[in-house]
Amino acid sequence: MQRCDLIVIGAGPAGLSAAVEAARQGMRVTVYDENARPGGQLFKQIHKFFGSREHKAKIRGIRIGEELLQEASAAGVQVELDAVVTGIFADKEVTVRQGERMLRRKADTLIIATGASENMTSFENWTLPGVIGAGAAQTMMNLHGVRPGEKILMLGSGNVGLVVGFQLLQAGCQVVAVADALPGIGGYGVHAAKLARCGVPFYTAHTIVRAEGVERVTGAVIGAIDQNWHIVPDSEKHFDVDTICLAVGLSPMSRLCGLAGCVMEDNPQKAGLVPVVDALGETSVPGIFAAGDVSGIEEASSAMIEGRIAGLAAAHRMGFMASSALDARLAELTGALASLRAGMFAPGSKGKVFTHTAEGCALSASLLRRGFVADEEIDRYPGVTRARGVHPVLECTQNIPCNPCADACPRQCITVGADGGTITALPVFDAARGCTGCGLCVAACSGQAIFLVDEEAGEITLPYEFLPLPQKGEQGMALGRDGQPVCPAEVVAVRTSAAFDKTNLLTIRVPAEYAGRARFYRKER
Amino acid sequence: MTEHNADVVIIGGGIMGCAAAYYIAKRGASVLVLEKEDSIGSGGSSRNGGGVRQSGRDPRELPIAMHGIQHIWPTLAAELDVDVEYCQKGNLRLGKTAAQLKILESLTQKAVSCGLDVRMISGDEAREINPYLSREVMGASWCPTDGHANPLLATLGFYRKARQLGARFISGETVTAIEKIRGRACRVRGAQGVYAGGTIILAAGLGSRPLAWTVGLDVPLQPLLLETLVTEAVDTMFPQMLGTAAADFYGHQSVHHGSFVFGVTSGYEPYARPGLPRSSAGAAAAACRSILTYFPALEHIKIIRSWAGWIDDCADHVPVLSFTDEVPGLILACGFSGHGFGISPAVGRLLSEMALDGRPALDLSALRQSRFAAK
Amino acid sequence: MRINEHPVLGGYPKGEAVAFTFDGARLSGYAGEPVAMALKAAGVFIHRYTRKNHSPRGIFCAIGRCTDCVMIVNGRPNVRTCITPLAADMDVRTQYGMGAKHAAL
Amino acid sequence: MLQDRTKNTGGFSPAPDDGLIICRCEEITKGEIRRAIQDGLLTLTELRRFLRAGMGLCQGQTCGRLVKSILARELGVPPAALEPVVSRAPVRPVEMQVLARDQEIDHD
Repeated sequence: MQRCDLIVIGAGPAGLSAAVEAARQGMRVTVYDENARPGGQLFKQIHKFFGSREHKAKIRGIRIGEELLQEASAAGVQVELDAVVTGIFADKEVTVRQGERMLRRKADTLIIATGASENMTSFENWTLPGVIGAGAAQTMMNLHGVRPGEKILMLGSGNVGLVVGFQLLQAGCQVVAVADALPGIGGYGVHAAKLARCGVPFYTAHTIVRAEGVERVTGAVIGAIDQNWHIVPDSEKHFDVDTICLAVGLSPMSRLCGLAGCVMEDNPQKAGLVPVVDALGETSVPGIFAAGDVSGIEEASSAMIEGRIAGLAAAHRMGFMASSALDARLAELTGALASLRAGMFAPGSKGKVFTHTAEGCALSASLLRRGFVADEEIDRYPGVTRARGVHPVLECTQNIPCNPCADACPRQCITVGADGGTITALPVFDAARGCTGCGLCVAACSGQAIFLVDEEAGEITLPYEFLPLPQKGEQGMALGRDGQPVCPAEVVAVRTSAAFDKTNLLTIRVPAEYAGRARFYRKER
Repeated sequence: MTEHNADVVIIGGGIMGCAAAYYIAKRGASVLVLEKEDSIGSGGSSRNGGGVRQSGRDPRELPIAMHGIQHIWPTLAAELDVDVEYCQKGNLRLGKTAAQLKILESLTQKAVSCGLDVRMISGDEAREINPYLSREVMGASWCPTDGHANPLLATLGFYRKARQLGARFISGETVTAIEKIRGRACRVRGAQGVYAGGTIILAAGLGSRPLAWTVGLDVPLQPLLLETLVTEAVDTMFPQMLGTAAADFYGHQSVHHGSFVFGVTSGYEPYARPGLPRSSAGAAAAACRSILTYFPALEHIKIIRSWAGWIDDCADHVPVLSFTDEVPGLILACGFSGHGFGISPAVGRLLSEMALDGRPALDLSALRQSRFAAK
Repeated sequence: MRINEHPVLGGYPKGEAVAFTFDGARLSGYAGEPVAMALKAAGVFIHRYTRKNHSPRGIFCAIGRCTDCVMIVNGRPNVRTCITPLAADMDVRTQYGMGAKHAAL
Repeated sequence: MLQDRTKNTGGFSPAPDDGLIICRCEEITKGEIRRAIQDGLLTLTELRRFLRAGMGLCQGQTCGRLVKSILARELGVPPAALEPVVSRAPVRPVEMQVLARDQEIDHD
């Protein structure tokens, strides 16, 4: 039987990262993935990543996927696609269905990196065609170029719901609302704000009552819920939609770990049934590791680091790497992982209720409930300042691990966590260093939360990732953070650049008194 | 430790224990069932091919099988108020070589002498009964009164009905010893409690052997791995129970649901690694290769699940259903050797008679524990 | 339903345009894309009717996990169309219960 | 975990959403699941075996979590406290003819 040093199951961010590290240490590595394309969810993630430079921040998921594939190929990793691992048996034997045959393969070490699967929620008529998972929507529009629907209700305001909601807008769909049963929006505020300023309403503490339709979805009804999760009488609200998108969380896809005989635990902190692993990702079965979402749901950035750690650990276990070399790499990687696992959205913060940022700013109640920071709240955040001439307004209001803005500014005008502080700190602008209005920070901000503002001139430069791209000289409407019309606006500049990576910078001119409120642009009046 | 009392304490919440509990409770006696696992029916009861056969059985247990098929199975679903998916459309035991046909003939002769309606048929006759059979099949034994049922539903059906009738079930309780008081087995010690009963029934599958040791008895059981495959549901193809002279697979298509269940043989069953039973990588493939030689039309049907379990294989491959002289008060019900499901309702009834009347309605003398004397 | 130009992705790599049949009707799609995508782009949303309740089902997970989108493809039932690549002249049919229409009725 | 199954969990009382499909593959409703629990089927494994919920083509990948939350609610325990079901191969459906084609012969 064919046997290699390491078999990795899953060619997503964790699996590919693991394979690259192990192969660089000299292991013969084969990666099996059930999909026709490698990269896992990376190729559906067309948004820019959070984190810092070491986490590939401000790079879009698709590009990170391409880079990982190149690294894998350079390292000599064999990636087998359309290769479904159907079981793990004794002696680290895996069965792989590839095309019309079954392969049986063994390895001295296994890394299980099968990722996550979507949770679903049941409601009246949820089996109708037109009710789909958010992942399905992503697959359709980002991989296959097919719109999942025309008018869509998004259920769930975690990062998946928010990110996919925005992608639906980019694909030309209309998102009629985002509803969430929880009283507050679950995902990053900046993701919600992107949707809100496009006019998408949020309904928190609302759940879906039913899908309407006979042969397919023709409508959706949501209703407010009380503390006992009962629908509040007369609170029902109807939407004409053809699609209802479910983004109600992810679960580790850990069945192969169970088959491999790993000790499992049902851990709500990790969002479900996961193998018990040590700091290196090794399960209870010696030589079998788990990395990425399969061992606990987190962002792809964390999955990549977990993958690297597991790959190195496998290499060390089989004598491809000295302990001292492993320790050196681990110090660097665990530090990188720790910086991602900080802030208000960290796995360890699950269930905690925050009222203030680490800096002591009160969190925006409006952002949590309606998806946008109210005009009267925005000035309390350190990144939101007034200055003479053009300068960035950093509408970053929550502690999330992210600092590309600081990294992007050629004049170091922007600081995130100065003096050894963490990357979850809110960004601060130093006017003394002299902003040139280059816009690199605007394009670099993964949350699209930075605007260049010149209060006196009434000019706002905002990130714009939609088609068609407005033309210079065009007249339209400036929209507020809530997506409502603020005042007429004229497009005075449209900048695109390779450095902006598909984030176009749109500069609009509005009457000066609206410069603090206008945050988006729409052509129609 | 709290002490719990019942007229009958049953060790083992598999189909034998559940069926016995049902028949005991039905007669108004109090009964307590102790199950080691979290779920009822976690051993062979949920890991078998669902055969309800008389043909192919050892003459010593054949009367039990015939009794069950004549008197219990036809009305079991109504009695338990659960569709146990019983289907009495015959059993085909297939042969592809002259040598295999010889094996079938000898089995058939033995069964006929016990009064069973079973006969040898030609390959073409077999294909008339089941048109999906390949040309490779040269002949078969045919028992029209055999059939199959769903062991998961039957086990839980007995459990559910017994519980409704007042039988008490405790799961997650590992029995560590059977204890004698004044010469009679009437107490069971568990990890978390002590349970006293007028009669103790030991129906714990492979676990029966070490428990029998605690009262100085031995039953020669050894673990034998059983692997099984389940397919997706498809439209109804054929209703017969299937077996082969080569013993390379057995199985059936479940009625109403449409999935196939196949028992699998790899040839290395006695050498399976100890511990939790695990499916092997190769057995399912080998089974599919075999099955497709008999039924090529199944080639596109998908396997969706497999499982493995331990058979409590008895030294002479028939069960022990027995009082013992040495340990009054104890009834042994183990060693069903991989073909207990079909006889389980009848065994349950016989156990209730042994416990409550002191003797079963059928002669079980051939299944006594004392038969294991050195030759 | 097709996205011609995407603000981030630009265009989409596509296979050759091919014809296939859906319940006997001639439709077109791109070779290699999932059958379910070609159907979606053509406005087909019901893939099957269930066995017990005869209720319609379509795409749900789109990654081969939920098995809701199964249809009869080239005569074989229970084929997950969301992960089955489209090929020229494929015969795709609505599934009723576990098979073709007559079986369920 | 020790469980005395004699304890009455209250008996089945109908609820307005009993008609909801929970297992999409086998079309098992919430009411059927709740009734089975009141009938004494107290583990995820027993519910699978008794109702075939989660035993269809997708093998419980969609409804597993939903069934779990229903059982947890009926028993009044947190979902994570329930014993998970055992994983079974193959984790994706495989045609018999494909499975049959696995010959792996070493020439060493």
